[in-house]
Amino acid sequence: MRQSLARAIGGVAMVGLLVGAAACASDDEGGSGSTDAAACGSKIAFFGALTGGNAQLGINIRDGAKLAVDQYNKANADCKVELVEKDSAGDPAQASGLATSIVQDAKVLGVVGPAFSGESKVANPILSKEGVVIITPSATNPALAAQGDKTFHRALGNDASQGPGLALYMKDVMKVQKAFVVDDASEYGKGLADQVKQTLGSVVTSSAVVKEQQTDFGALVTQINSSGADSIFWGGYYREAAPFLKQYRDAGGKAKFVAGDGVKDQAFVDGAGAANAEGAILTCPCVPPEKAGGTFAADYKAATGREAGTYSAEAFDAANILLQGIKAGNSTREKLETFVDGYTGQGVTTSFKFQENGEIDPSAVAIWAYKVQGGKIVADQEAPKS
Amino acid sequence: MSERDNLLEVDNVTIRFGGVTALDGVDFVVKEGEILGLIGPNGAGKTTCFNAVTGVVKPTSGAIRFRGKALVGQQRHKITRLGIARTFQNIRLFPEMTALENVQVGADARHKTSVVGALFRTWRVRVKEHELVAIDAKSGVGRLVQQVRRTGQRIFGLSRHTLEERAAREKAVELLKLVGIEHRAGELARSLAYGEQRRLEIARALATEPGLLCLDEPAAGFNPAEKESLLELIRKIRDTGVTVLLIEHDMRLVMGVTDRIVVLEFGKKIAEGTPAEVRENPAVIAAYLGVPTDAA
Amino acid sequence: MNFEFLGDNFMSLTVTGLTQGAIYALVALGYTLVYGVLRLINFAHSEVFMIGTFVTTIVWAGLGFGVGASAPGTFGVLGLIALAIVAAGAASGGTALIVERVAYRPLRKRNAPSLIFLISAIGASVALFELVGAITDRQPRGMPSLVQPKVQFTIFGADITNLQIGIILSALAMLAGLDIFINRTRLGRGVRAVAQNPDVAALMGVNKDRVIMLIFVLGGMMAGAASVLYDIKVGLTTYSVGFLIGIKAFTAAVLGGIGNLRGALLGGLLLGVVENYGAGVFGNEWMDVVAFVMLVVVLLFRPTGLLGESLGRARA
Amino acid sequence: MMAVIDSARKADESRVRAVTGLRDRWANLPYGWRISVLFAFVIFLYALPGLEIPLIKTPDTDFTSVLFLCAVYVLVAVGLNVVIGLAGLLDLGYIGFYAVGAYTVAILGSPNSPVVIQYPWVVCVPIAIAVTMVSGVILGWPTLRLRGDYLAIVTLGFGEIIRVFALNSDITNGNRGITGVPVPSEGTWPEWMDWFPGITAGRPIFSVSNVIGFYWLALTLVFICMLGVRRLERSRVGRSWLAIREDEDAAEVMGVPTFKYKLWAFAIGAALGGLSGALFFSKQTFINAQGFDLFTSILWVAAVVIGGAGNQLGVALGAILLAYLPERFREFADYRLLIFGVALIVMTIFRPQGLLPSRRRKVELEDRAKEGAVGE
Amino acid sequence: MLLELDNVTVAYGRIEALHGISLTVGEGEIVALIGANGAGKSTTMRAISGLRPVGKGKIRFDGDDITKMRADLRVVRGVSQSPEGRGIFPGMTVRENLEMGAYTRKLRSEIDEDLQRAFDLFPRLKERERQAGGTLSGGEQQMLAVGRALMSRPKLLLLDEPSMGLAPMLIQQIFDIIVEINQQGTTVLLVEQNAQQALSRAHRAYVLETGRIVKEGTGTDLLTDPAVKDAYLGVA
Repeated sequence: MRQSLARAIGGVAMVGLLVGAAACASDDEGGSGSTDAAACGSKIAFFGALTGGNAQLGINIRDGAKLAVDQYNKANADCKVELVEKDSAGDPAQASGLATSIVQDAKVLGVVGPAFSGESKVANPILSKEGVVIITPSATNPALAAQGDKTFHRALGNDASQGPGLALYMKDVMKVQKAFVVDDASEYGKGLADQVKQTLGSVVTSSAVVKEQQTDFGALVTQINSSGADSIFWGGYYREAAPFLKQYRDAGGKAKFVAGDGVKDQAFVDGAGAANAEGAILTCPCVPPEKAGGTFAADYKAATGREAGTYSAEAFDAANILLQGIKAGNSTREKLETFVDGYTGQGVTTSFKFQENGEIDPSAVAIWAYKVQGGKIVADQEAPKS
Repeated sequence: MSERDNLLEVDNVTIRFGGVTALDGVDFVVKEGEILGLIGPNGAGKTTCFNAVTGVVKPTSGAIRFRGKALVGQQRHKITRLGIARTFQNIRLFPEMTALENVQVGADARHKTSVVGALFRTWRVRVKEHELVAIDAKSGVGRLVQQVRRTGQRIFGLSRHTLEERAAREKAVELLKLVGIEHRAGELARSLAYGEQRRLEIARALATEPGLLCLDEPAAGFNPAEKESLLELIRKIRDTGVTVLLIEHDMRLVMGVTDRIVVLEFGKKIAEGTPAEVRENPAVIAAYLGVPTDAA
Repeated sequence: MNFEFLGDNFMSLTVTGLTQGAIYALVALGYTLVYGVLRLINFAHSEVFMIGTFVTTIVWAGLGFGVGASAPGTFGVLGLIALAIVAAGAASGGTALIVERVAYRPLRKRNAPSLIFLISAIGASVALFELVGAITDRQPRGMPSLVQPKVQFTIFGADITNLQIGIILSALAMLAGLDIFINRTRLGRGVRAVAQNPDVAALMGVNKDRVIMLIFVLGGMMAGAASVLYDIKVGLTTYSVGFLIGIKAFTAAVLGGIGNLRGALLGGLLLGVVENYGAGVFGNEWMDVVAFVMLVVVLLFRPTGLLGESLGRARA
Repeated sequence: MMAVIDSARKADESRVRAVTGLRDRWANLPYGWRISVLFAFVIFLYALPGLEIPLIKTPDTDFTSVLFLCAVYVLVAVGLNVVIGLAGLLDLGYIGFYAVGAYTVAILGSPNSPVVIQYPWVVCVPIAIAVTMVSGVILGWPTLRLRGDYLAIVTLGFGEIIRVFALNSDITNGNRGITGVPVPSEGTWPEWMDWFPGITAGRPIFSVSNVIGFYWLALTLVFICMLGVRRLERSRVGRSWLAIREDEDAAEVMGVPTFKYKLWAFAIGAALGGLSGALFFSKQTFINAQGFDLFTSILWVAAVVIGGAGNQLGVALGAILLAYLPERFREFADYRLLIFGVALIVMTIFRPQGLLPSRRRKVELEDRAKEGAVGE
Repeated sequence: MLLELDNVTVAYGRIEALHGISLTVGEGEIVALIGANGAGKSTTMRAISGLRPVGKGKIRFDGDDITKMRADLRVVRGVSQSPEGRGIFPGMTVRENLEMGAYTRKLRSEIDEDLQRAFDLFPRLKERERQAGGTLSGGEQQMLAVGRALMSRPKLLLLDEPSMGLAPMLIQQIFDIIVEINQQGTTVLLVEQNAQQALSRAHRAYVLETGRIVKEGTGTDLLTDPAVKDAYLGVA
């Protein structure tokens, strides 16, 4: 033991060197939190993945929120609000520590996020217990509203509303007779698939589950082909959907392909091949950026140099609601919470009004159907509401 | 000598590897309390014979009995517990353990404490004053800690683990003394000198309290003086009541120490008898010493 | 459980399984070659494969066949595929060689124990896929549909497409080529000699370092070829694509008897097929479970895999 | 390149010598002194959340949460060290045990699990440990007869099977997971603890928003487990493990029931893995299959070896670095793992024995290095 | 001198097995190295062929320092060894094993010639040409090992216990072949525990004891030296 301990000192010396060197680089960043004036220096936080495999969605959201904050700060140069970025990499294990650090900074009044449902389940109770206002622009799992987190709000429809809308689109617009439902066992995918199954009822003839990162769909393709389905609903993400659709079409499958917002990405079309993806229907509870109100689409492009992505507009709206609350002088978490609970107003995506459980008012939920046409995803129409 | 009991019986044992027949119908017995030499040219099958006895290889056919118990098919560690220990021709110590620990592993073969016992140190027994922890710290916290432990042990007794641990250590130290390397007890086995490693292997084997000790070329690489002291050691071991089965090339050593000798060639036994008999056996001279050419 | 489905679609499941298994087998070769000679699990081999999948897309895109491009004529397609196999083979082989030089050779010179090699390999694997992840922004990359599948013939109710035939045949051809190389040529004999007894091989004048480089390059090239077939079949690749394929291929190699070329082939095909049956019977999500359970069962009865271990003993 | 490596290695060696001098001085300190210093160090570890030490604070994440994660990873490493460092068995699917432990507590303790039992935490955890031990035995029984490398792939498969099961089974709620994993106790901080920074009397001890309680619990468990493993290490059991690692055949010939002890190593390693899983997800309060990917499992193995397999303080350091560095250096964000990968290669080349090697390991590697091949 | 060892030490880990060996082998000689098991005979051979790194000292072959040369390059220079325990590649056929011996050579016609020579020397190998090396009997493996070592057309042939595991008749035969090979122009360094045979055939011999050379002389001198007889022939 004694020898080991002395060795420990040696190891620590080496580590210390490393830490020391790197710490110098990060010092100035650490100190910036407390420089702002006390009265106006409120903060809102972004919470979501900026690194890792799901970073793109997180970056879309961060940029939307950032745009809102920047616009606000330009208009209120004397009383700025700071946007704190918490990168969770979409990992629930990292989420709790980040959430705890948010609640410990009393200046942080609200959060735009958490971006994903998994991390929300961990972070929301922590945030909510300390009264931090949560407005998620993207986590669509219905269970989040039922967790009893009183400060939770959702700036868009959940899977329970996307699912039925989507299913109605399949039933009424596409006139589907026999559907095959696939999910990827993820929070999101399974939730959506369950909703679709429920709404479509007997139209769904069979179903299957795929694995995350699966690329080989031999058995599934055989299964769908022998089921005689005329359409496939895919509850999952594009990473699996693209190779599936390619292999399905390669094996001569003709059924129509329908999926939710997890597949709505150009990479899906590229991966499956434009010819294979042609005609696929992708829905999203998100409004097409070009249809978003005001000058949002143009502003976003000007600020980031990119087209607004999925959930950017929702994030912009969520941040704006928080900012309006702060502007109205709600300088504590409790006051801001009361403000958001009672908020009504028009954002770029839709009009906002939150229900008791934090869900957006059903009348404001818009489910949009998109279609793959000529290798591009284009807005098709709003899905029927009932 | 014939009235002694048979300790080990090797009965018509044959072993084949691929196309090579390593042992071919070998039988011999080792009697209680003797030193039996197993000799033969390199590649004659002596080590294979050892491997069969200690369960490292399974005979293709034939039987091996130790104190009347069949060994073929027994698990190796059980064979050790029955009372057969061995050393290896190319030393196989646990190189990253100290000399003392190496011997302790051998001694552990006779102990019972397992995970639960070691973890919770249950099974306490009353002990005598001298078995309690000694107080050697001079002052302060250290002395206090030791006193607390001592009092605890006086009240609650000692666990089987502690007792066995002490027994193992004492036995190990004793055996290291016997083979003459107690001054290297704390060194890792891999940093011991060659001769010390050979001796350590013997000590480790002895720690399992064997009835039969199998030594595979213990004198390989020794100079005459070392061989002489090894000879002494083997005699000493025999005098403690351990039967010895010895593979050795050095004729002087074999002739000097063994009671009887078995000679193997090409996996077959070609002779058996006292050293004097074997030395005179023409088949042995031919096989082991090579066919004298006309020139010689 | 759905055994009826398995019965009804047996042939179809077999063929799709074989197609996937052929890719496993090609990747498994890399594990088996390295293990046969060095007794070491080359954990970074999965990333060697991954590099190949990207190089394929880069080559095609560079020739104007990016995402969405329409395929040229038959000969054009064959030419593109051949070119991709050469390029991906070179890139993967090169990557494997770099991994050998950077992560393994310094350790070999110090005669390090195998656990240390494993850690170095893990490091190389992580570094490679994170590097590619950073370069590609962790976005998947698509590729053109070069081969339009056409049903060539039908056996027992299963449609066999040109794509499936192509993948299985090219994998078999490459395996046969490698088998001949190892068993019939002087260099191949050197590889087997080092695998069976490195010391004696040195006494015969075999340069061990060169043999090791050779097996890394060969394994890498096979993985490169596999990556092209994979790209054609799947149509999408990401930086993290290697991990799962790597584990599967490694499983295949162990299944057949690691260190044994024909074992890799057998293991790969068997794994692909059984996995596919398993997916059919128990559902897609249990596919990996079926694969691993089969591995455990096989190892229980044949502790060194179906065909045994040694690279040298492949023919004995 | 070899020359660069050699010179860097030399520098490292001279540093090690300097430390060795320190080590000797430490060894020569009186017993009482050493006990006191150790005691002070332990106190320091407990006090860490309350000390505002500027350089070591983590920028984005709550520092105490990071400390807690470190403690959990140390626990993982201590268990993995039994399997890899002591018994020499390569287990790449260790995370499977972590998952089994965590899920057992979640399923038995949560009000939201499919099994409506809702045992309190103190009941769940012993059950979880027992269940993981049994799962270790179930995995080990057929596979421990296999040779080293085969064991690696089989354990890898086991880890994956557990994950797939967690993802697709009803009892785990699939990927929706289980919320409301029980916390160790519903108690609140007493008045007399109020002085400690960050603790407010009357607030729950085990709260998601202030994890000091969790950290102290984890730290205590770490110490208990380390002491327990140390007891095993210095007993017949530990000697048997080492002997098996060194030379399995020779060990068996010396009377070591190798299979039994390998199985024990597996079971104990599993139990510790299960305990750490149970602990971590009690703080997390939510569990789903997302946290159990094989990659993490492989990283753990790397951390244990890099820290110094066989030496408890070494593996602890490895685990702490694995948990702490990514949080401390968040500014490298996307390049953290890349740097980690490169660091692994560099480490194996320069310090294959690990940061804090066991004495045994170090000598072995030095000797092996001398045995290298002839020629350049 | 074809081969010259100058004060060579070799260590296994921390244990020194050779404490400074100096010996020479002249062109055209048969030199024997005898000694008890563990005396360091095989270690000396491995040091010469490059399988073990040398600690101190120099090895010169054909005038060049080869102390640090890789083993495979030494084969190219003309050192060939039939290793202890024969070292047959078990998964290769007899013919493949022989061809491995000619690995460093390119000229097919010469190789075929040498194959023929090996089969002439050992007709048994011809009979077993297509059989896997692992299935041969001990004696056949020994023949194969010697035949294979010759396939590289070495200047110096190192034989490590060529008589091990052979029946007396075969031992005679193999030593006859060694002499024949030597007469055809190959220098031979021989390690043997069958001292009688080795000494009677060798031109010169060295006696090794615990890693040191304790005696040297002509074969016949040593054969009649009573001390050698006593210690290494085992006949008191």
